[in-house]
Amino acid sequence: MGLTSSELPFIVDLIATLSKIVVVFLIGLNVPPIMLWVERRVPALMQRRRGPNRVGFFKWRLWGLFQAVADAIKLIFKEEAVPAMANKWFFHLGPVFSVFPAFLVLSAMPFGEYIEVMGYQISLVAVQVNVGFLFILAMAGMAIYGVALSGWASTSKYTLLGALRASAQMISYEIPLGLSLIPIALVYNSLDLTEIVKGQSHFWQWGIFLSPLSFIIFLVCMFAETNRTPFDLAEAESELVVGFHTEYGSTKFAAFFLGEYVSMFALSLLCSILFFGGWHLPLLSRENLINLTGSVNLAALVGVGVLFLKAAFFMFLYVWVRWTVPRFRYDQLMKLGWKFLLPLGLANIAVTAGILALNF
Amino acid sequence: MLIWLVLLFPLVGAVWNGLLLPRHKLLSHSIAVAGVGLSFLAALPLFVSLLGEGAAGSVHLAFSWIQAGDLDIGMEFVVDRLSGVMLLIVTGIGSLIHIYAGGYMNEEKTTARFFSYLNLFIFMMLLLVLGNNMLVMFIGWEGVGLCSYLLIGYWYTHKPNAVAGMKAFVVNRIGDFGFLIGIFLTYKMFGTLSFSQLHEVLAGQESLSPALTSGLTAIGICLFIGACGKSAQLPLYVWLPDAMAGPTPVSALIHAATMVTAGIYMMTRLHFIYYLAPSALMLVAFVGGATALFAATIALVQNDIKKVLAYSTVSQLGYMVLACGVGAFDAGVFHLLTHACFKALLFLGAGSVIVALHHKQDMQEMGGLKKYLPITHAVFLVAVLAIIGFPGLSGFFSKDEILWRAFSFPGVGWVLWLMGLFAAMCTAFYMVRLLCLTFYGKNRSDEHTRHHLHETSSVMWAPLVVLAFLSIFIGYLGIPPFLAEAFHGSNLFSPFLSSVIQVPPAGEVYWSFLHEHHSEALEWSLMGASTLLALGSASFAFILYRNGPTPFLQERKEAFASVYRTLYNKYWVDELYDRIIVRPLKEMSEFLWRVVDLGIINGGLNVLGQSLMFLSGVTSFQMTGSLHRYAVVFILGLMGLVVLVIV
Amino acid sequence: MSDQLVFWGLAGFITLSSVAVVTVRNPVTAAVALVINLFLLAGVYAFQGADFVAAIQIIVYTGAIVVLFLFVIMILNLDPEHLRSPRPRIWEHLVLGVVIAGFAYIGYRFLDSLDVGKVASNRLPDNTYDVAMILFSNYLWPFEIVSILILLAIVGSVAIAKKPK
Amino acid sequence: MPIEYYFSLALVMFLCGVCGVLFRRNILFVLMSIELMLNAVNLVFVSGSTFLKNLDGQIMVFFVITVAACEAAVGLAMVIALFRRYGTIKSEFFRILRG
Repeated sequence: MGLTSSELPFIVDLIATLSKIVVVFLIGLNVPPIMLWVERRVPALMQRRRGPNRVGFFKWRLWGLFQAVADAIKLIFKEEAVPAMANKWFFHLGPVFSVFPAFLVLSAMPFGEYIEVMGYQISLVAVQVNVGFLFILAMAGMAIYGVALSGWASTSKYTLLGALRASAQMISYEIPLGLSLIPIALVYNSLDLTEIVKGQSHFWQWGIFLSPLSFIIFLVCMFAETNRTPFDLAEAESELVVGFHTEYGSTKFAAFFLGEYVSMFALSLLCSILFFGGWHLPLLSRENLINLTGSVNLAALVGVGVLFLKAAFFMFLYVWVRWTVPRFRYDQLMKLGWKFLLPLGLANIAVTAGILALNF
Repeated sequence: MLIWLVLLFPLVGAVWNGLLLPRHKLLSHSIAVAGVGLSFLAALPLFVSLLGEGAAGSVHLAFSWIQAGDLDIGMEFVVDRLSGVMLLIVTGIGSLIHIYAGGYMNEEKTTARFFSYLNLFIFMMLLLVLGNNMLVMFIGWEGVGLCSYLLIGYWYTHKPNAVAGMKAFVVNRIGDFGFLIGIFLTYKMFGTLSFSQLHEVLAGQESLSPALTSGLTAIGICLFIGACGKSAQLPLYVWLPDAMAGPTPVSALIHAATMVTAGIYMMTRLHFIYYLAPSALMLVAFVGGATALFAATIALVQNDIKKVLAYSTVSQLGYMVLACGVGAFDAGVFHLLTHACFKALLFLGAGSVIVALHHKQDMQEMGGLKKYLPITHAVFLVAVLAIIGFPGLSGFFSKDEILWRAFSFPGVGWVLWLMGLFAAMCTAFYMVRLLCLTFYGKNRSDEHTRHHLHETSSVMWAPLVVLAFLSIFIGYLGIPPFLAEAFHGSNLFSPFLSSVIQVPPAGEVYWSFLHEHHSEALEWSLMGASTLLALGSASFAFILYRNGPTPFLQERKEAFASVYRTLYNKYWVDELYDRIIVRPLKEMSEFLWRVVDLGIINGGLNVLGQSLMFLSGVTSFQMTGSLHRYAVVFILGLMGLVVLVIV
Repeated sequence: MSDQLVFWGLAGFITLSSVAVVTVRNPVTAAVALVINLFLLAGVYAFQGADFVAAIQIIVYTGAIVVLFLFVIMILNLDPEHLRSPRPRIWEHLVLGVVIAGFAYIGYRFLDSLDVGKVASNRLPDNTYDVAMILFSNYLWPFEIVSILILLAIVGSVAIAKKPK
Repeated sequence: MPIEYYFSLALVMFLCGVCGVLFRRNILFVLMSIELMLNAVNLVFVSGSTFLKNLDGQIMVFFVITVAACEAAVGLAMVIALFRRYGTIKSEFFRILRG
């Protein structure tokens, strides 16, 4: 999509892009293990119990951090079972469809402005897209196919119902999600995520202050888009076993896991980027930071750290909410999406556009 | 700018009430009152701006409406002194009646439809009044006709009401036909329909060719036929008495104060045509005089309170038409103004009586209501005195001016004057009869009704009081000049309109008598004579009917049985029309329907259709109904066409 | 060189998936082929510099329309009997041949008649802003009318697909 | 890239769509083929727009996409209604056009 021809020499561009892709891929791959651990330790903390803390080398148990490794190993080496009635092609294709949009979303995320390597300015976004968050919306929409196909291909009532629920839910919440982003584009006058973050250099210019309603809508949609509690009807254990991926095990299950956590992470990143100033520190401007650290690269690194910290907070929020808020009923879910968030989003756009038009 | 607001408010009210149909009566009432009231408030500054010395009218173009060849008709509106006066009458009296109507219609379940019609009527009437060309006026003309139809038949579940509505519509259609012909003739002769352009053309003529005169006469007569329909003149007056089937505020607003004056307004607006067509105007004068007299005699014996007022309205409209006929357009408009006030008051007063008596309208069952309805009685008395021409009240001035102007018309003037005078005597008689039968004597209604008798709510009597004040004082705008001199005042009304109503140069010779001076003694004596005769006739009626229907009256009725029956049955005009027009038409239609339509046209079409069915049956074998077959044929055909084109 | 590579890659897969859409037996396969086709088409748009159209193409087509197809397919859950096509008849082969030949001929004549020559079409510069400007000025009325059309379609499809009482 | 390439690609897509409409018996396939044809047209629009440096073509694509969305929504609703009513969506079953 619209790869802007940078001024870099071809070979430098190629190397830079390839390495950025590898880095992004690695970051994505590392999210689920960490989250696995978090998903176990945090509820344990909340419920005042210990949680997994046995796995480790010798005496180093590191609060059960190795449990994640153990889980990963288990998932990978488990035996694979394909249901006899399943549609083989799509059964195998389903996990692919659910992983690949998540990584595509991640690939368009800017992690910082640029770093300087050997005199070349290399931007910290793997794929530079002009229409930044439209691309993200588009890719988020693609995620439906993973759910729908795998649910259908498993040829089971539970999976089919789960798939239908999940995809209906994702379609429904994609709309308010998109609507909540439009005021941001209006306010910062760009569709490019890097530009949007640049517009938030000052603390009071963060999206949360300029468009608080957008943030609320976005937050709700964030949970719904990733099928997380309180909107996890698609995998309601008590009703549908675990929904669309009931029949999956082993690596394919891991792939769904990966897809879910990567898209959670991507949305958390997006939320930090759009509403919380991205890589900007609250009261320290980028210029000051560069002066303070004395190097662009160091400042960028700090920025990436800040961004990850913010994203980490939202990841934590996911877990936090999961253990505090009960699940919605399906009709409540739809009502919330269509009858509340959608009009609210439209009103938000109208008000924002009106204020901007009045040159406020 | 204000003129758009004047037009906008009633339209908004009509649309609001008509489309959203608010359930709540108070809401729909408030919307309607606001619609016309705001319009009135917007009209006031418009009118004030016209008060200045020599203030000229202005024309406002909303948009170009019809453009075809040379024809260019704009949706344009004129604000001058004439339309300004009408504007105030329509919106002012309209507001009062709207307020009143809220009380009158209080027993209905919902009133949104009613008020929507009323507001629509106001809007249409404003179009009529403000239109600067015949076509815009015609929209308003037809629009008020439509609203009139809708409102007469407002209680359409009752069949006579629906029939009365249809009658009004159909009779008006005849008049409208004349109006349309007049419009066509005008366009044919002058190539324009705009009043201001017509005025320019005609005022620019030094003398008239015979062709132009005869053309103007034809136009004048055609337009007058239209006026006859709308303003209920002989022979098209028959719809107005029946129109009393509608709710009383409607009768007051549409069938007394505003719509029926459209004909007079139209003739006044086109005075420059009529001034140049004296023979047409002569016809107008005689029709007016005859109507005034004719309707007044019928009113003498009617028993339905609204019928009496209806015939009275026809008679008073006759006066106005008479005034127009003798070239006294300003007097006609002045009488229009005063009549609007006191006739609206009469109708609304009658409405209060009807409400108090639970929708009984027969005067034989009334009587003695003075005790129960003191306010209504007081204002009603004012209105009666005004209409019979009691010295000092508004009717006195306007009626006297018309009579005087009729008398001063050279030649046949005295005949017209006599007609008017006799009509005035009849008016005095029947109005006092009405007053006595309703308010004096003993109460003749049944026990149950009498028990519930009480004064109406303030929403109803407050507008009456305002109207009563107007009925008393509005006449002083047009004091006759000789009286004015005596009292050190001046006639305000005629000079005010004289900037609009002027005799075109080509007619100066014929109409020179308008500027003649007559001896004041003659004026004094004529005024005295007519006043004395009217008051005499009124006292006579008072003596006769003071105690309600007495045996003595019954004897007199039998003594003059043939006269009484003729008058009571309204000269059998309705029966006559039925015999010579309606029934032949019905039989003709029957023939057309059964023989021509069913037999010839339908039969022919059936034969045609059946033969087509047969033919298509022959050729439809390849229609398999398969979508794909069709698509294949379609694509192949398309490709064939494209190949044909590009090869 | 890289342009050629991208174009031929996209074009090849687009052609393949188009053929797949109309030839496969299973509607889900067809829908997935359609998704791939439309996705790649968006790639072609982006390749030509129409970024915004490309994004909209993915959001609307793959994100909504084809999902709708999938939904319907899943809801109907057609039995295999339904999916079997009857053996094509001779006239169908004939028509197919004629249609392909006709299209080839028309296409050839059309492309031949293009007098633009073999000018390389450049990629457009970033044009989202300009597209928006045109859309909301010159094409405002069509835009509004189309929005009403969409509203009607929503109401209509709900009314049609609703379970009869 | 020469514009002919794009047009040829569009032609191939359109041809596939036409064949789908003509020869598939399942209404769902017919609808998908129609989408294919519409997209072929879109491709022509976008290519022409790029080639002529005139953005009107892209605007037309918006409208085509919108109309396609409407068409798909109503068409699929009809498919559901037909299936519910007749238990089949084979197009040769429906011969009401025959009158």
